[in-house]
Amino acid sequence: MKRLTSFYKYSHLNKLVLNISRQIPITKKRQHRPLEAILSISILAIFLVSLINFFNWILFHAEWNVVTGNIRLYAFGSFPQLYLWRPILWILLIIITSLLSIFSNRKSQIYNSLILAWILIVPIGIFLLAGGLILEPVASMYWGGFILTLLLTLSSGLIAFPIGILLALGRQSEMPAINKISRIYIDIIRGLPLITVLFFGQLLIPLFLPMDFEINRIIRAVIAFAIFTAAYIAEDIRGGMQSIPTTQKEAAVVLGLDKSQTNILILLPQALKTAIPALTNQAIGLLQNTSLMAILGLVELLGISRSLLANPAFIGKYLEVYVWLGLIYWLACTCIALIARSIEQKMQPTNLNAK
Amino acid sequence: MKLNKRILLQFIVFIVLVSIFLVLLNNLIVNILRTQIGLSFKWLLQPAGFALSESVLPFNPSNTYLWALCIGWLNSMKVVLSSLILATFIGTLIGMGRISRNRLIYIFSSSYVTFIRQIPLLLQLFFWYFVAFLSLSDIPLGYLGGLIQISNQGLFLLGVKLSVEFSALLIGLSIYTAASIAEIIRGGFTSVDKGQWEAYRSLGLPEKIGLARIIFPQALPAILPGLTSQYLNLAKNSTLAIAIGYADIYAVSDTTITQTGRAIEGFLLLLISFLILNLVISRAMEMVNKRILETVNRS
Amino acid sequence: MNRALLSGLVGLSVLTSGCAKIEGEAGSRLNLIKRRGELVCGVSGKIPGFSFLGSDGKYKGIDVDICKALAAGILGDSRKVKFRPLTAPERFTALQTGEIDVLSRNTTINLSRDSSGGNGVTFAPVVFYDGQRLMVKKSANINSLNDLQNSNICVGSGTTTEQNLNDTFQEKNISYTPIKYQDIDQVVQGYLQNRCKAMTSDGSQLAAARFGFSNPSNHIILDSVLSKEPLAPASRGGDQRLSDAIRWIIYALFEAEEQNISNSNIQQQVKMARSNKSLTSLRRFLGVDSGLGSKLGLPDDFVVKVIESTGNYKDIYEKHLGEKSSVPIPRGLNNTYLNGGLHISPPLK
Amino acid sequence: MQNKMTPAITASNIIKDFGKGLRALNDVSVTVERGEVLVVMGPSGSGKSTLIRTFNGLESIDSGEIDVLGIKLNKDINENNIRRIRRRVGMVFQQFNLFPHLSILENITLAPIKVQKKSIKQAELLATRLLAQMGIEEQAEKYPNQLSGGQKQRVAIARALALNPEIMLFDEPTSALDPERVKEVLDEMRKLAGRGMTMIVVTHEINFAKEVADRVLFMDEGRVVEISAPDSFFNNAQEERSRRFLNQVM
Repeated sequence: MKRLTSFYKYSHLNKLVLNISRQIPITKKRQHRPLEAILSISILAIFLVSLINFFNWILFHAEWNVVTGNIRLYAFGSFPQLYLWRPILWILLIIITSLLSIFSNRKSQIYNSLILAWILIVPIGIFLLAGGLILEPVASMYWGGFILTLLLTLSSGLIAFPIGILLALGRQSEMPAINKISRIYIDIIRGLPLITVLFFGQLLIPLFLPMDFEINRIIRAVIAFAIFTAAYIAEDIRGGMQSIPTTQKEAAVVLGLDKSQTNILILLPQALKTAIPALTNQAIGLLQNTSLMAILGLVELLGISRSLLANPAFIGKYLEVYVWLGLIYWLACTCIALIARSIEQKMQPTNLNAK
Repeated sequence: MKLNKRILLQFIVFIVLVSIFLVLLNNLIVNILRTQIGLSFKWLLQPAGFALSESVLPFNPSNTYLWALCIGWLNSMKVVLSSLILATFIGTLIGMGRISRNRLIYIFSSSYVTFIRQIPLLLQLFFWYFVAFLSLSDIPLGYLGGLIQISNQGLFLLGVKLSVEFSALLIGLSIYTAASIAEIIRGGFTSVDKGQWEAYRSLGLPEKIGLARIIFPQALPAILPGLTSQYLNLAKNSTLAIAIGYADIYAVSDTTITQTGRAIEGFLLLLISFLILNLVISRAMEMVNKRILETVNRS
Repeated sequence: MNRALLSGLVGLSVLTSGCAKIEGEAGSRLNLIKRRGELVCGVSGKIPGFSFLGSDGKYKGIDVDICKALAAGILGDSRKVKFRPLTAPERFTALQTGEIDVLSRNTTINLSRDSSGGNGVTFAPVVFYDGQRLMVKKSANINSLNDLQNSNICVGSGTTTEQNLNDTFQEKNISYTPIKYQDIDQVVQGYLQNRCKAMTSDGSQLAAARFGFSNPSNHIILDSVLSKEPLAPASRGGDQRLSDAIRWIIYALFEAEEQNISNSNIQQQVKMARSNKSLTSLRRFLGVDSGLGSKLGLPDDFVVKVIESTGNYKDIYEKHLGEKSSVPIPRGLNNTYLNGGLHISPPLK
Repeated sequence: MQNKMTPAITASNIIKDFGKGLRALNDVSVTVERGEVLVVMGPSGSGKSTLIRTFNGLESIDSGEIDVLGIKLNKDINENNIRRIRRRVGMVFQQFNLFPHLSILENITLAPIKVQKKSIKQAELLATRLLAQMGIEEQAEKYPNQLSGGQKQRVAIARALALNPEIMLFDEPTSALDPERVKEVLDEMRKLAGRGMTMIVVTHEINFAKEVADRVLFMDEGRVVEISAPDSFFNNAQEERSRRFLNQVM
């Protein structure tokens, strides 16, 4: 973790310096105008004062027992103590896979199996959490906190991605029925607030299923997130496909590739590469959006925190909790951004041969 | 032969979708029959029996559910429109900061964007409401000679009283959306050819005029589509109002559904009202778009 | 859509729903619970004393213990129960869709909820008599509802609480602004942060919340009761076997208190009943003489299992709401009829 | 091979409209013999690119008929026929159109593996041989944007040749190249012509046309203005418009 953050800081600084130095030649000679100086000083002053106040509060006024005393709940919810090694193992696997995604060489054997690893992470996680076969079963009601946030994010992302690709292809298709269906789906879902889709998932999906057909609420949440995210992924990929010159398609068909081969071998890989920044935003958005389940009664990271705040021992400790949650979400989102950036850099053709 | 295959494929997709739809519909009908409630919209005209914390037009509990939903919709409109203006303002400032040559401003606006975008909006709203606003005292703090007053009862702007819920939602939504708008503004500006910047600078035009007359008009076409989609996002995100007690359309629908048990009907109405909200925003933006492009082209 | 198609569809639906009904009667949920070996219980998870999440990750409270008693009675083991936290809006849907077996979430019985034309659930006996009240700050100098003219009142949205508040204040012609939150924890926060002059909820919840405040004596709960709130567990309507089992397990909790049988003396009582054939009613109650349990589809010694694991009603009450608990609430109406309360068990014979 | 006497391509009276009264091809008829190198010239917008793109179905036609290696194309789009033609006709584009996400080797082996179902080993052997012929075998593992324009175009030629086509279409293959890179591409095309490949080349390279072409086809405004041997075309053009064009470019 430590290495990760220092790496991030480093690359961020690099970018910053690059950006500033890039702007220097244009300026020739910088003129300092009084207004700008006042603005700078006041921004600096406000910044420093709030920073000092904030640290003052963190160090001397905040009561962190609401955080330190409940780390297990934030991390794993009510997961039974006896089996805690299972979610811990899963998180370790995720961390290892993330580190490999960032640091492994593109030409190495490991890198090529990373996609498979990311796909497998979800079923492995479900197996570790739910149990079965050789592991003692643990009901999904005991899943909570950060592992539930992770599970919601990863599994809905994994489901949404192929659906998004199919929808993007459908949206580009020349077949009118398929084209229309994809378009209607994308337009309707993108027009709706996420909370209504989640509401649908939690309260209305049961009405559309046969009586007594039990479907786990976490699965319903995953379905709702996947339905929602797929529409956005589809548009991002379609955007990527539109940015590919038509000549690529011509070159492919001239070589005798048929439509599906052209799509899968030529257009999609390029579209996905161009869409990486947009898809990264979707992934970050998905992780953040899982917090909405707190409104609908799931005890993921934000939900479990609100349950804790209802405990008489912790009433009124919300600032501590919110700062702590903000930190976790920030770290998690930054990790996603990091992984995506390193993948994108490795996909740059100029870097492809680089050691 | 190829053509037939395609028609067959479409036909199969169509049939599969229709049968899934019919199965779901059948389950729905079975479930509705079982609860013996049936589908009906008559309840819309019954008295709501709940009060609303704020309303644009007069409302009391003896008014109908329909009117309550309308008020919820208007409340949504109110917060969306005002956040939209504030977010655009902040977003433009931050976006300009992102291309500023002043290092301090650049660093400040960059960290604003990265920081705000990495934290869930819902968490930010909780922060603004429970921490920032409700921690204030009853005695208003005055700024700008009393033109702006702020207390735990809300904001007073030039004599207009805004409730705490509204203020927190307004500020939370605006600050969150501004980060995305800033990126769009920055993208728009950097999409203008570097030569254009060098050109007005070499002509000796002052920075302000150069930006306003040369760069901005060229950046606009790249900015407007992104801006529209951010406005739509803002409208959608405004439904998080329910988390901090603002009576928007989603919150009112939620209460209505709980009280009447009319989940399907309530949900349908919610969808329709959202379609209308979306339509209003995108139509308005289309008009603005046209108007702006016209003026820009003229000047 | 084509009218013929639609009518065909409805016909199909009626057909399938008929099948579903027959199926439902044959297999009571009770059998499903036994087969599954686990009871799924819906709770709030956010109300101290009733059901809330402890730092050890376990739910605690009187609602939780009722579920444990049910598990002990039905499955012979109070640990065979899973808790599912539910928000107010989703509780009945969760019950109807079979996601939970029992709802034990401080839910008020009323006609529309109980009737088949309403929410269509079946309520068990009342486990807690509550009444909606208001809490205000001492410093605000408020003594009656009339002092709340033109003030903000924090309330949970979409609940009967909200409706009662409105009904009462309209009757008394007091104008007010409701500040509505989704969950009780937010209502408390809003009140503590002075967003509202008063907060309203069930009296027990107010008392529980007040006890967690840093300075409880600075808040007073007004005497006026806005409504009666008899809280009871619920199960899905139309399943008599399950609702019977639930009802009589809860009655057994009351009955045990009436007979002074608690978890501390239950073994002794069993021994006594076994050795003394003349104690017919005790022998019947404790299942020494067979008969009662099997009528409910439960083991004959279900009462013993229940009392062993959770104690009688008084034991449960004292543990979570008693004087020494973290949320002390005087028993008041929630005493047995022998002590001037409302809890009474019909004879278990 | 079976009918050596029939021409490679016969286009008869083809018409192509771009809508809005724009006629890209106006009653064009032309025959290309097997083993022949036909150079197509004309001012920009004269329809020469459109013409060769109709030969492999990249552009549809509105009337007339094209016969490519015995397979017929007309105004009714027949995907099956188009596919059959494309398997036997290679094409090289002005902008190279290499696939940027695939390495040079993968660019070349893609179609042999996916379309002709050759084994990976076989396809790679073939690709290496083709690259070696063009003197760029050491570039095999690189990616297109690491290559110079001339190298890219040679890869594009190799990619088309990997399918062992009977006809090669070149659509202004040297127009996007730096002047010093043009020769390396033209040299490859000369070699190809020397081996008896049927080639149709849209180009402005007059020297190439003089040296390699069997016939030159001159187009203007969607019509075939004249079609003649390079000697007579460049030294003694029949038509006024051809002469005017030659005056401008020579």
